[in-house]
Amino acid sequence: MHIVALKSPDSRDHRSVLHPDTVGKITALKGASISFESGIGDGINVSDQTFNDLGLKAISRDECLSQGDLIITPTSLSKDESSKLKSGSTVLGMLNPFYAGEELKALNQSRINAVSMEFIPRITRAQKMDVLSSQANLAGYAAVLEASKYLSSALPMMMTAAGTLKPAKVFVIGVGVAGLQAIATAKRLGARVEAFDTRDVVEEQVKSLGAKFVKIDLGDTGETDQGYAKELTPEQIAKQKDLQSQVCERSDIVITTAQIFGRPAPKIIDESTIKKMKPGSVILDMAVETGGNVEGSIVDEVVDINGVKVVGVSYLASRVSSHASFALSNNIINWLTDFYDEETSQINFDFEDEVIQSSVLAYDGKIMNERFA
Amino acid sequence: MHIVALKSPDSRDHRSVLHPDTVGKITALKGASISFESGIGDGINVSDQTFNDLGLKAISRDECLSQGDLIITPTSLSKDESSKLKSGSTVLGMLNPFYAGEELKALNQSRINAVSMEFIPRITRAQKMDVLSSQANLAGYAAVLEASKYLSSALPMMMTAAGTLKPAKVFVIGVGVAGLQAIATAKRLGARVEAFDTRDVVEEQVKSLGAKFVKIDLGDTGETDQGYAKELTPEQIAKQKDLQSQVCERSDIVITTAQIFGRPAPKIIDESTIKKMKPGSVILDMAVETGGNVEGSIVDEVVDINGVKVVGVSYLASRVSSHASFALSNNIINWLTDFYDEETSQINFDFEDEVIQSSVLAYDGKIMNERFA
Amino acid sequence: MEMYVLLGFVLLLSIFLGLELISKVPSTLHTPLMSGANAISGIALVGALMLSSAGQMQDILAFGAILFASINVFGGYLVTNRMLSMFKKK
Amino acid sequence: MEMYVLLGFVLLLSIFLGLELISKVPSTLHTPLMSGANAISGIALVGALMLSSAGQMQDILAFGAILFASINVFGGYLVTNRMLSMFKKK
Amino acid sequence: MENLANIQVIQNMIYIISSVMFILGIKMLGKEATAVKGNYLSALAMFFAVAITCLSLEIDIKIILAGVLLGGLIGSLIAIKVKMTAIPEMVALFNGFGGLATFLIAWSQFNEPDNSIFQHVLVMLTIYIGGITFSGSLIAYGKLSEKLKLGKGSIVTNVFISFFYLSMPAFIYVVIEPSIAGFVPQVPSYFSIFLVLTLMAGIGFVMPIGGGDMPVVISLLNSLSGIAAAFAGLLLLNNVLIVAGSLVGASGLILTIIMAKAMNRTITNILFVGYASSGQTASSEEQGEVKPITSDDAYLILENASSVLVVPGYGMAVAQAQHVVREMGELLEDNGTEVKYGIHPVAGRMPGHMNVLLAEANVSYDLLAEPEDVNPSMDTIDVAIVIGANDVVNPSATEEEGSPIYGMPIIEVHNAKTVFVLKRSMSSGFAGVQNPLFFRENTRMLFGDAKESIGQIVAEFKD
Amino acid sequence: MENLANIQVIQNMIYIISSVMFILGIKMLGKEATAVKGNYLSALAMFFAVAITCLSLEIDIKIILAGVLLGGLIGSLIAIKVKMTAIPEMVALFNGFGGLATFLIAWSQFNEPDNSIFQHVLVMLTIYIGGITFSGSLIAYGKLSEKLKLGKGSIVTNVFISFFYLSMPAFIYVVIEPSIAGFVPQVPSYFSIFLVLTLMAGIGFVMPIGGGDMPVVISLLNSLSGIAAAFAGLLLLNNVLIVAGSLVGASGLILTIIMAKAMNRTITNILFVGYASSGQTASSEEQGEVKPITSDDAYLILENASSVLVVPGYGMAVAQAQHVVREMGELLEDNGTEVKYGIHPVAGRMPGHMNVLLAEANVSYDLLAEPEDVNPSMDTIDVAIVIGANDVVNPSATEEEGSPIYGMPIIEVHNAKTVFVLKRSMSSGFAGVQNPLFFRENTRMLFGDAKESIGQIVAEFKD
Ligand SMILES: NC(=O)c1ccc[n+]([C@@H]2O[C@H](COP(=O)([O-])OP(=O)(O)OC[C@H]3O[C@@H](n4cnc5c(N)ncnc54)[C@H](OP(=O)(O)O)[C@@H]3O)[C@@H](O)[C@H]2O)c1
Ligand SMILES: NC(=O)c1ccc[n+]([C@@H]2O[C@H](COP(=O)([O-])OP(=O)(O)OC[C@H]3O[C@@H](n4cnc5c(N)ncnc54)[C@H](OP(=O)(O)O)[C@@H]3O)[C@@H](O)[C@H]2O)c1
Ligand SMILES: NC(=O)c1ccc[n+]([C@@H]2O[C@H](COP(=O)([O-])OP(=O)(O)OC[C@H]3O[C@@H](n4cnc5c(N)ncnc54)[C@H](O)[C@@H]3O)[C@@H](O)[C@H]2O)c1
Ligand SMILES: NC(=O)c1ccc[n+]([C@@H]2O[C@H](COP(=O)([O-])OP(=O)(O)OC[C@H]3O[C@@H](n4cnc5c(N)ncnc54)[C@H](O)[C@@H]3O)[C@@H](O)[C@H]2O)c1
Repeated sequence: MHIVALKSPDSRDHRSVLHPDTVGKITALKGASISFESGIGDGINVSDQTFNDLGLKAISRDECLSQGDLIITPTSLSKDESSKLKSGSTVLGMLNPFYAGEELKALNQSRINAVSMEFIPRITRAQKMDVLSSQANLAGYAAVLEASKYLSSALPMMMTAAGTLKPAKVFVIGVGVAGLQAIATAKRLGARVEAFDTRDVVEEQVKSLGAKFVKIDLGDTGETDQGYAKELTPEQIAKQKDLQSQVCERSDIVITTAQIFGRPAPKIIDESTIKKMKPGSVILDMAVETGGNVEGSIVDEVVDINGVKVVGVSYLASRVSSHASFALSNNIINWLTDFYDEETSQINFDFEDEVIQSSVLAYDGKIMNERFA
Repeated sequence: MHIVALKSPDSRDHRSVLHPDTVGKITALKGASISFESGIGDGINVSDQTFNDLGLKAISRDECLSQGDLIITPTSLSKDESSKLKSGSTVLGMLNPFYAGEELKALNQSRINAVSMEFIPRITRAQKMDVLSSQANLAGYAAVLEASKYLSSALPMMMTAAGTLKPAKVFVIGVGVAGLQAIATAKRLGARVEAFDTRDVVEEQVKSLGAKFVKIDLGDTGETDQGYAKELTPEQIAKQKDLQSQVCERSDIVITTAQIFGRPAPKIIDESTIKKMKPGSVILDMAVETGGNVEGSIVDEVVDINGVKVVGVSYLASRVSSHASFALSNNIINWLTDFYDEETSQINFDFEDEVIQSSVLAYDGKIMNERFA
Repeated sequence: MEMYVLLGFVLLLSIFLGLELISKVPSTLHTPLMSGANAISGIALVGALMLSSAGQMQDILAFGAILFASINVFGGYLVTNRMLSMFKKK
Repeated sequence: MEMYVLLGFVLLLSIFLGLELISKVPSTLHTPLMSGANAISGIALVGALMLSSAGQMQDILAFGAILFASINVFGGYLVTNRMLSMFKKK
Repeated sequence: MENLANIQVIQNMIYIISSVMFILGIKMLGKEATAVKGNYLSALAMFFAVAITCLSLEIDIKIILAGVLLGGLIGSLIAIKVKMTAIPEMVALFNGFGGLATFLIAWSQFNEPDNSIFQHVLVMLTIYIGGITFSGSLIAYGKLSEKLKLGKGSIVTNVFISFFYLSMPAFIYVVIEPSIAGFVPQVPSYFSIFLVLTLMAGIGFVMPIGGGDMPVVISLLNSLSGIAAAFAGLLLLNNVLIVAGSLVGASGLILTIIMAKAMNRTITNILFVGYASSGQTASSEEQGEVKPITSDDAYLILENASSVLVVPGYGMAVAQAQHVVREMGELLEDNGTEVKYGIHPVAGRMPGHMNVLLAEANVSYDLLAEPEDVNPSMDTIDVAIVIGANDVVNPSATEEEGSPIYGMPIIEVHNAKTVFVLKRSMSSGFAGVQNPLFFRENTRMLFGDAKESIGQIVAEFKD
Repeated sequence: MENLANIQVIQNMIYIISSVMFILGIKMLGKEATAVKGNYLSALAMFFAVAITCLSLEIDIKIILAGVLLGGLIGSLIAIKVKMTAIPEMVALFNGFGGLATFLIAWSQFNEPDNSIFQHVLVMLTIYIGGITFSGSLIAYGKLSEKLKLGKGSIVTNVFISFFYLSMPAFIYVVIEPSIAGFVPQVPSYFSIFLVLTLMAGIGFVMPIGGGDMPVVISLLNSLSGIAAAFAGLLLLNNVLIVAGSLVGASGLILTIIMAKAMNRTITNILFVGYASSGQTASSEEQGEVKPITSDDAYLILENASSVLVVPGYGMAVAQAQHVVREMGELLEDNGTEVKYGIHPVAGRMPGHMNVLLAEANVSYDLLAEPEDVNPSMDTIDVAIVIGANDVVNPSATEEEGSPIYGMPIIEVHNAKTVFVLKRSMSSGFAGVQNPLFFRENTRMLFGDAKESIGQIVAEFKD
């Protein structure tokens, strides 16, 4: 089987699906040869030469598309590119089907199998393949550093001869994987951290990081059996907004991470809240790519609303591209090694398996997930 | 006495010598009226209006110059501006006389008293006025955040389902005020931190922050009685460079802070060392404004040398301009309140006092510090 | 004499025991413990009861000894108890 | 009888004392302490020496008692000492 | 006769049982959870011992009944009526009565015919100890209830002190004289003098001691009354008296030592300094003396403090003691103590040095206070713990114009009631100047690495 | 006569002095710093007691000299020659000889004319206890030196066990019979039978107990030999025997309890389980039983561990126990134990959760290990401490195909010699599945909040 790894065509995404520290696990697979798109390591300071030395071959993107039996990609492929693929080959990567539904259909029509790493089920066994977690984690870290860049004061408290510098107050809304890491990072830097989430179980987790949980009683909320948040009713959102705005008012940095899998992110902070905030304070909207939690947030822009900086950054995890690539490639390789059959040199599409069931969206000309049919 | 506060003419410096939280202490001085250059708070998100509300008056820069009895300024004044000042008035601020010697002479020729906050003696009593410390401290913090911006991985260690992310190794060279805060900040973020300084006493201080001190035996080094480092002999520098380069090689971030008061910064890292470092690693040269510790570092540029990013940033403390301004204004006000005589509404130039002796460079037409005579 | 030796021995052993018993007492219990020990030292009452009665003088001494020892015993135990009950309320 | 009562009393007090003495001992000392206590239990030697000699049977018994008690005493103390000296070296 | 012997055996058995109950009772009194039961147990033991004694009485039952009933009534009334605040003096009073009882018992024994020399010595010892306990306790009572105002230095006090000193050779004389003479004199002329002298001596013993030290003295007197009872037991050949008495004597002694330690004094210091300075003009020894303290003692004081201010400095950083410091803070708070951290702006070696460390150790920001916040109310602080700080708590910064650090605002821990300074030696800090704080009356130096010292205190707390 | 009485008084005085020395000696033996001196002191006490006894001997001096010299020689030789590894069995042997000595003393006393019933009872008691000590110790010696291989279950063992059970009614009979009969029979027919039975009983007592439990048994036998000596003292009206014997008896008992605890057993468990399963087929009770442990006991085990693996999980985060965990780690290291932290990739609730906390608590990165690093050498780990982790140490992830967590690599703590699991209840973790680890043979559950549990262990360490 010939495995090819593609580079992200988006120049803002510096991540690579290959990392020198992890490729050893693929090259060790019996019967597999590997090539990669030249320049794949540019964003993580790894030259083609380095990968060559590890036994991989640099080829052009087009060569990749036409030669690969398994195509590993950090993004979805355009319809145009789909047509260049070998029929019966498999595309594995972050296919983002909610936003690239047409592209998925195109793949399927060309009888190409599509595996979306976003659809790894959240079961214990599959955690090692969970790209959403691994990237959200690093995004949470990057979010705090990014936000503090725009804040005109330091996060920790310092009692000095030149007066006492007050610690920054950081408010994290939405405590999933990214939110937790954001809390941890802000705490580390010495900020006072508060956090809120609609799921009650999260309270204990917030406290387990030494931060404060803001209690807002929204009545019945809850999570799906996969651990994702349910969508809130409009009244609940209104109530939440109201009480949250009080916390925002006293905060220097607000980081919003609220996302609902497969849907646009909920709008949590509206302009009236922003207007109440102190000039100079910073809102970082981690959900900006899926519609944004904050009114007025724009991808890759810093919007100034009444002196408050609303920051929207795409590909946050890519700010720590090296670690992100390491994790990403590990996730992908973990999927691959679990389902690669060394005897046949083929991927073993065993639809009894829960991971295959969830992550394989298109197989042998059939869309396997009814949401994209 | 009419006190006027000037804005920095350098657009890269966002700091202000006034801060809303501190002006109360000047307005409380009997017999003093205060004006400020319009727009002084732009860099710290404070409007003229805010200062107006606190009882201060916004005027133009020229008005400031011609009306002030005491001119508080974050930088030296050009010769041109000196001529606009009232004779017998006092200029108080960061006059940077080593680099603005001519400007100092011009002030003196106009019989203007010049107080340089850089020359506050390092005695216990005067710590509250020590701008070098207060700014270096914040610069040390900012340096770590700045450097981590250019590093493509996260600082802390994370053992995750997607593999173990290794902690970054940070090496701080020169452990003065800035170096210590840099160590503390990097430690906080979870990096492995090593540090080196020519002064031996520093070893204990490094350990007191939980970091590792790199022992390099240079023979006789030492510090002046003011706590500044002595200049090293060429052989010592060579030896240091050699051993340091080994530590640099294994480091992801190197932060250099070595400065010698009143002289160009020592060159500590040369290109051969940089070439040994891993591509993707980052060197932040905190001494870049006084000549730089790193060969090839350029102010406000990121120079790529063999994949290593050499970062030179001016006005690092200004990255946290709000806190920096708070500290700076406190320092200045502490000087002022110590020497302001409420009966005469004048500054009491008591040359018996050690602080006045050191910090007043020009008085009544005489240069008081022989280095600038 | 043999008797005295043995009794002296009992005395010695009791002292050792006393020393061992009170080696780690929380400071809040110092006063109650002192008071409780004080009540026990009213054991002199037993001694007083054993006195022999030979003449008025001896009777008076015995009466005095019994009287004062009784005060010690009753007062001591009751005060200790009051003190301890205070603790419980806290 | 009086005598037995007093001696019984001494026994009781000693037991209390023994209990109090060994309440907090670091575990490294368990074995030496056991061995040291074992040597002390060789005090039976004193008892053996007090036996009366009336006939061969009694003499044999006394000899046996003295012999074995002596082994216990000498062996016990020496072994304990060896054990403790090991600690010091560490 | 057979019958009597049997009764004696039974009595002795019961005595043994009640002795054991006393032992257990005292043990239980030493633990908070069992203290109340311990007191009951010991009362029960007392009841058994007294009851069984009544099986073989020689004295008129009327006298006994009168004595017990009257004494019981008085004792109970006092115990029930007394205000809780007056308890210490009540304990002193009761204790005095116990001493008086043994005093009287011994007197009565003195009157018995055919005393052996050994018995004579015992009688005299019992009288001496019992008498001192009695009159000493009365004085302690008087001092505590503030009925007696005489302190050291007054003429009356000095007279009584002389009696105390006189009583010692007198005691030796009454003990030795008959031994030399080889016979025991019956009511000799000097006996009544000795009785009086003993009582005077007790007064002289306690009189010069200050009111603050009274609890320790009472504990000592309590121990003495136990010893007197034990001697009376030897005299009367009664084992429960011996056991109960010597238990009280020994545990009282230990308690005295513990209490003296908790007040940062030694017993001899309390007793002896009382005497020493009574003749002189007192209070002239203030400067130049360093008073070290052990972590045990520091713990005892902290345990009783209701407000504590922790002042960390560079030494805390060097020792990396931040984690134990936080732990100690938490334990103090659990103990009901109010804890604050006084952070000096230049403590440590970099701006915010203490903040970095305390944040690492998870000390809440809300507990941190600046000098301006803590200085005004410093005199309400029971204990200020200075952890490896030096310059920032140096009073010469505010007091000595010539000092190189003059003019720097400091954390004025010297105004707190007690100051602990934790450092390794007497060496100076960054500024290189000597610190007069270390020599203050209210300062105790806890020498050693700060992490270890606090670690020890923490360990004590956890016991 | 007068002279003899005087000697007796002096003897008694010396006995008292040596008793006190024994007391102090034992106390000193209990502290590392004074242990050696304590042993000398107790030896000196022994010398005094023996020497003063020699002032009034009845037995032929030759017999005495022969006995003491021979015994001393044998004892010293054994003590000096023995390999240090063989010390436990030597202690057992010496102890057995001590028991034999009292056994013989009592036998000799039995032969004396005019025993009272009370004395008879004492004699029988001493024989019984001394005899069991003797033969029991011999068996213990045999087992420890591996000269004796018979274990529980064998026929021989069962025979001896029957003797043990038989000996009890026999003992009651020999004690009660003369009391009922009202007179003490001289060398009755059954006496020799009783002697033999006693020795058999001792064998039956120790035989079924496993070699691992031997140290506890020896300590118990040691305590018994002390008690036997004390009874002998009562018999001979000798107070130093009584004091020394009962000191050994009592302290031995306490020591036995402590040692049993350290092995995580109760004494009855050691003795009784030995018996109970000796009849059955043994080893069938393995699943479904949870064995809780207290922090005291956990401490004792940790103190003796030479390698410890700490496995933190979400519960450590919830309890915010990271600081105490690090402290415990440091204390263990100070104690010479090798400490590592096994960090599972998904421990906690976010990637790197444990790293954040342990870094905060200043645990060095070098101590952290991944499952791949620790699993291969897990069987060399003495104690694995699982702190609020659950799913990540659940063996069904590797063993039970059906389990929802099947397939996840875990930290295989169940392969360590002992596992402590610190959690508050038996409830399951994030994945909601039951954890068979909790029921393993080598697992002990330390219930309670992790911070508190570890805090207690830390406090024990600091004592
Ligand atoms: N904060 C800043 O920005 C800054 C910067 C530069 C200088 N300074 C100066 O540094 C000083 C700070 O004052 P400070 O009170 O924090 O410190 P300090 O005056 O330097 O005193 C520290 C004390 O800690 C003790 N110590 C050191 N290691 C210890 C250990 N392991 N355990 C216990 N004690 C230990 C030392 O006494 P032993 O040796 O007897 O143990 C020493 O006296 C001021 O003079 C300030 O001006 C401050
Ligand atoms: N790391 C990640 O990124 C991530 C993200 C999401 C989910 N997960 C999942 O989380 C789980 C992590 O495993 P884990 O072993 O760390 O945790 P776990 O399986 O959730 O078990 C935690 C245990 O800690 C105990 N506990 C809670 N509070 C405690 C306290 N105060 N003191 C003592 N014990 C306490 C609980 O038992 P008691 O209630 O009886 O005390 C519980 O059984 C895995 O199933 C993983 O898949 C991980
Ligand atoms: N099975 C596994 O082992 C596994 C793996 C990864 C994550 N998880 C769990 O899944 C959960 C979701 O993680 P995620 O990072 O993917 O979440 P996410 O990115 O889907 O959402 C981020 C957070 O935002 C919250 N949120 C949604 N709407 C909100 C609103 N209106 N206001 C405030 N908060 C709102 C959600 O509750 C969630 O906590 C977490 O509890 C995580 O621990 C489990
Ligand atoms: N009196 C006071 O209270 C007071 C106030 C502020 C600072 N200080 C002390 O003064 C000292 C200097 O502080 P600073 O921040 O102003 O220093 P700085 O900015 O002058 O220099 C920074 C550091 O670089 C080091 N350095 C110089 N040449 C070097 C070389 N070739 N290689 C490696 N390191 C080199 C110096 O030793 C110094 O530690 C510190 O110890 C500080 O604590 C004292």
